[in-house]
Amino acid sequence: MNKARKILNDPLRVADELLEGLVLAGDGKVVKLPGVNALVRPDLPEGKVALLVGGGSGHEPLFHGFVGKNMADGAACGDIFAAPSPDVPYEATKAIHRGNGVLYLYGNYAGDAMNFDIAAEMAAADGIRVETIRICDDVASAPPERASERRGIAGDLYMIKIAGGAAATYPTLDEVVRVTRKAVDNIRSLGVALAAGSIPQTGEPTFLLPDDEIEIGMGVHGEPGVGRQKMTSADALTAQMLERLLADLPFKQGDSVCLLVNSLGSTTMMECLIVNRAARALLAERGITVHATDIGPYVTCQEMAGFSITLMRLDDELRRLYDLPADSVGYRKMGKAGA
Amino acid sequence: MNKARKILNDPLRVADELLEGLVLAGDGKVVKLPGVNALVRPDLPEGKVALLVGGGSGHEPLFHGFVGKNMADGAACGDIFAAPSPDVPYEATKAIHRGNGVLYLYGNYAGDAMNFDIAAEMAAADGIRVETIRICDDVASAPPERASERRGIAGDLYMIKIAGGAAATYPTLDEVVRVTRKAVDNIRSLGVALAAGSIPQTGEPTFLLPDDEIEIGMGVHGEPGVGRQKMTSADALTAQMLERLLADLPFKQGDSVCLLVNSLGSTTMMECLIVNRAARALLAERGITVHATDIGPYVTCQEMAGFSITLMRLDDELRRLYDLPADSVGYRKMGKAGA
Amino acid sequence: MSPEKDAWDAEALKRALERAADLILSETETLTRADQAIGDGDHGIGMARGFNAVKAALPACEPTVPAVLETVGRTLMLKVGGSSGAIFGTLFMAGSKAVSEAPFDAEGFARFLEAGLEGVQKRGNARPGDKTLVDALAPAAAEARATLHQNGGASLGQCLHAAARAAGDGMERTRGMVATLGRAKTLGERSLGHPDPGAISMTLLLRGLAGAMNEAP
Amino acid sequence: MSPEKDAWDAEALKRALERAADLILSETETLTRADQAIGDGDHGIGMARGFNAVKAALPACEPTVPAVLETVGRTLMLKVGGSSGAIFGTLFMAGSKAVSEAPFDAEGFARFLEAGLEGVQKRGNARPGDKTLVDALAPAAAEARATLHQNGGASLGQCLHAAARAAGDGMERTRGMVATLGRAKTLGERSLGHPDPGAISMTLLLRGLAGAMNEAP
Ligand SMILES: Nc1ncnc2c1ncn2[C@@H]1O[C@H](COP(=O)(O)OP(=O)(O)O)[C@@H](O)[C@H]1O
Ligand SMILES: Nc1ncnc2c1ncn2[C@@H]1O[C@H](COP(=O)(O)OP(=O)(O)O)[C@@H](O)[C@H]1O
Ligand SMILES: [Mg+2]
Ligand SMILES: [Mg+2]
Ligand SMILES: [Mg+2]
Ligand SMILES: [Mg+2]
Repeated sequence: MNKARKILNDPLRVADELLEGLVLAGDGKVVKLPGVNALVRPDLPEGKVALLVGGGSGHEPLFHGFVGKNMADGAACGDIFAAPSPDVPYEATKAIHRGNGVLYLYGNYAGDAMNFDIAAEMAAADGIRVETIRICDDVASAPPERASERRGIAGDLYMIKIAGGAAATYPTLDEVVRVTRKAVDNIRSLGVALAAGSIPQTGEPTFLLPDDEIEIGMGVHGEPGVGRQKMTSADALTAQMLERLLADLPFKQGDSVCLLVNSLGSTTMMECLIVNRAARALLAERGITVHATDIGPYVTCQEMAGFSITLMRLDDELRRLYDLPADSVGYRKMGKAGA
Repeated sequence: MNKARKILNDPLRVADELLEGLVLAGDGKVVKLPGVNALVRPDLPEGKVALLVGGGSGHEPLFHGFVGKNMADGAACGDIFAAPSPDVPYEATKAIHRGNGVLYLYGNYAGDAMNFDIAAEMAAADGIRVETIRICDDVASAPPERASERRGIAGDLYMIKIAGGAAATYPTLDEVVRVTRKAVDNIRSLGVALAAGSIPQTGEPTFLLPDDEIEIGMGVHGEPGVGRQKMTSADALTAQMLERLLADLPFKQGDSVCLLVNSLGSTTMMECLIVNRAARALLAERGITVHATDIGPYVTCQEMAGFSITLMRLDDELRRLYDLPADSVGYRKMGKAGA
Repeated sequence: MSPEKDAWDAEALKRALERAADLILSETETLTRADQAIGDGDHGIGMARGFNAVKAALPACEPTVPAVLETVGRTLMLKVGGSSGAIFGTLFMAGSKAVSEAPFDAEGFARFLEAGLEGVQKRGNARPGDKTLVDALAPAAAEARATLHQNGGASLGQCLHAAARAAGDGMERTRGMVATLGRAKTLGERSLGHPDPGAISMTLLLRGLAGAMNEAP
Repeated sequence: MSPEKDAWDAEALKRALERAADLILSETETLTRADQAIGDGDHGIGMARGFNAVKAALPACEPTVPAVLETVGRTLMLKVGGSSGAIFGTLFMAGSKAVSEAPFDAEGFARFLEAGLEGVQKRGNARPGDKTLVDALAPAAAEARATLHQNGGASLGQCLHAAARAAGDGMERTRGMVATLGRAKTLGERSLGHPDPGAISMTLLLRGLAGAMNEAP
């Protein structure tokens, strides 16, 4: 495999520079805190429940690209593929707290959990109430009995959409926590890796996959999944993935869902649309209706080839929150009612 | 270069299948016409000026992903990298015409021009008034004196945003044509290719580029640009590209612009943000203010590595049209006022 | 020169066009390979799609010479796609307007090619030397007219064969040209040595028509 | 065993920690290479960032033993980043709470390691055998306590040296372990043969402290 061709300056300053670019792309809607790689919304009203997200960088637009109206209020950004040190979420917490508590929402990885936990303890010492929910949507990473040990992958987008909507409309942290937990319970994802992305500092592949083999359920950094197999057709692959995904919640006839086909990086929208076609046919067969669809590179791992399918089962409350308009650099959306 | 790993079924049915997937992703907001690969909005009011876009597929979300509210009313979709036959735009024209004329808007490529022209003649024979504007934003493809011979690249997005907004709000085709021509006059793009994408039917690279070389201005299928050179830093590359871009219109101190950093496929948002950082510093130096920023893979060529920078110089009218909300599978946006 | 073969009525013209269609269909693979070499490889697929549709459309077509040519043009235009759909479609549509309802004779054939060439050039702006099918069509049109004048009036058969030969020669000359239009333009110098795919199709079309002249009705 | 070296006051503890910081800083490259082999290569960078910050923070720190240890912990936590920032930060923060304001003696050192280990395991849930720095820290803590009891009371120096040796042995044993936590987990069997980077850092820290005991004040 050739080294990836990357458009970079100093490979060690990637996180700093991308955040600067992101703040500028936000056109005034997000600001960076001095001294730490945290982005926050400057315009939060007093009393708003605050939503803080974050994790390693290199997965753009996740997480820091999802700060904005009806999305996250702040993001704590680590170095490439590395958890932020606790001062980053801690400073972000102080900056977005409006007297009504802060929800920490991030992917369930050990480094993130430790550092956000420390930040939460520091915030608690300052009298700020913090609650934590870890995103664990990847069905390949642990069996259903140990669902809370699962990794967070593309379900991050829907988690932030729901939690962000709740934090924008609900008056108490308890309410926001309640609906965000409900989202955790109703979101499932499964991915497939076709080829590795690269580590920006070195251009080396993030993992090795034999030619012509793919791995279903492989994590976004190459973490082991369900198993390796030969490449197959889009329809067969989608069927195989959906079968496992649907059985997990399980999703049932009559369910209404949001469907996300997420590109891991270099897989094109063309391919994701072909996957969407196959997925919709299978969902229709099972009597599952799709309320709304998102397609694109939202949770990526550099130019990794592959995609994931995420389903979020809706009730009226989740549907209402999903349908809120959203405005962030990485995810934008008109409201359902139009404008 | 290894063969690209693509998620496909029958390589010859790619365009048909992706359109099916796209219609499903539109959640009822777009429909496919029977017998031809054309997408149209089903809900167009009588008297609306209609906007038809289109071209070869394989550049998703361009063009067919940009059908929706305040965007295009229909898209005529060809096979991978091939112009649609004239029946596609012709049928689409009949489907979206509401008694007030149709604007054809597409990239300035020979095959597209011939086929859309034939469709326009067929529509004219049916008494439908059609006007045509070809997108020619790529400054690398011809000198300023022959600007009308230039290719259309990522400026397609802004052209469709402006023309779509105009067609949604202006009462006559003449008005829509006037403002769309103004957009042509005020949009400039320049791209750089770092590595080829692949042809879905074969997995073969779309063009060859020596290791470690890049080509500034190369077209999205490998058409010749300004010249080849060694890879350099993000900042140096951005400066080099912006210099040429700014000199072309020329953009001047005091101008207000929209800025699009478009990924050609596998170049990550992380990299585009780093480019954005560099671009903003240079624009600030020149006294050019950025009204709004778009970053992402909007006009792609499969998993090609590279990016382009597009600037649209605004006046009050273009700013107002750009700021309209938008809702399509490939481009979504809240209105400026919020919701 | 047998006078009954000196012109085709609409039914004979249909049969000749079917014969030309068969020749192109039998060479689909050649066209594919030629377009793979310097284009995007879809020319054979497109022409096959188009001429299969022509064969399906001809039987029901109104039996007048202009109507037959117009049907072929419209069918190709709608079914081939890409550049060559527009170009071959235009050739027949524009050519059909230059012929009368009288049987298709040498004068009609020359006018068809001349008007078709004019239409093609108006549509696509290709000039001779750009390495397109104009490099086969232009000499074919000129040769048909020259043959007609040469002997103080030639037969349709003579003109068809002369035009097909001229097209073939023109097609061979495209090997030495650098593409300046269409998709092959991307290749620049790399297009040297390969014939233009559309010029091959053009040659096959004329060879097919000429071949029909020698056949039993 | 000289009684004046049997315990460190806050200033002596600062000097010893500076000495340990220097040892870690001199081995940055080793840590980087170790983390490149089975992790993501950032461990050396993170530790260097952290211990440079520790050296900068110590001089101004309030001169009590718990305050010094707490300052080191807070500094590492905020500056290192990734998993090891949280872990080393927790080691010192938790350890600082187990010691009194009295000079830092063998009993204090043993308590520091025991409480630090407890904090680290609470924070990261690593058990011995998971191939983390716990595999160096746990035997070090056990050995410090055992040395203290063995002779009916040992000196701080004896305990420091014994703990450093135990950490080094534990670190060497991580070569034979398959990582089950953290980033190296990704590699599975491929992590075999390589020592755990955090266990190397842990060993260097204790060796640095032990080395300080032999130096002139
Ligand atoms: N402007 C033009 N004028 C005349 N012929 C053209 C023109 N552009 C392309 N052609 C012809 O079309 C042929 C290619 O046809 P085809 O492969 O079907 O189209 P595409 O380039 O869209 O894939 C070329 O070999 C050339 O002969
Ligand atoms: N849960 C844990 N408990 C204890 N130590 C851990 C844990 N996770 C990781 N470590 C230690 O951290 C080291 C890696 O540190 P570092 O490279 O800075 O972190 P990251 O894995 O985030 O890149 C490992 O070698 C290991 O010793
Ligand atoms: Mg790391
Ligand atoms: Mg083509
Ligand atoms: Mg072709
Ligand atoms: Mg590491």
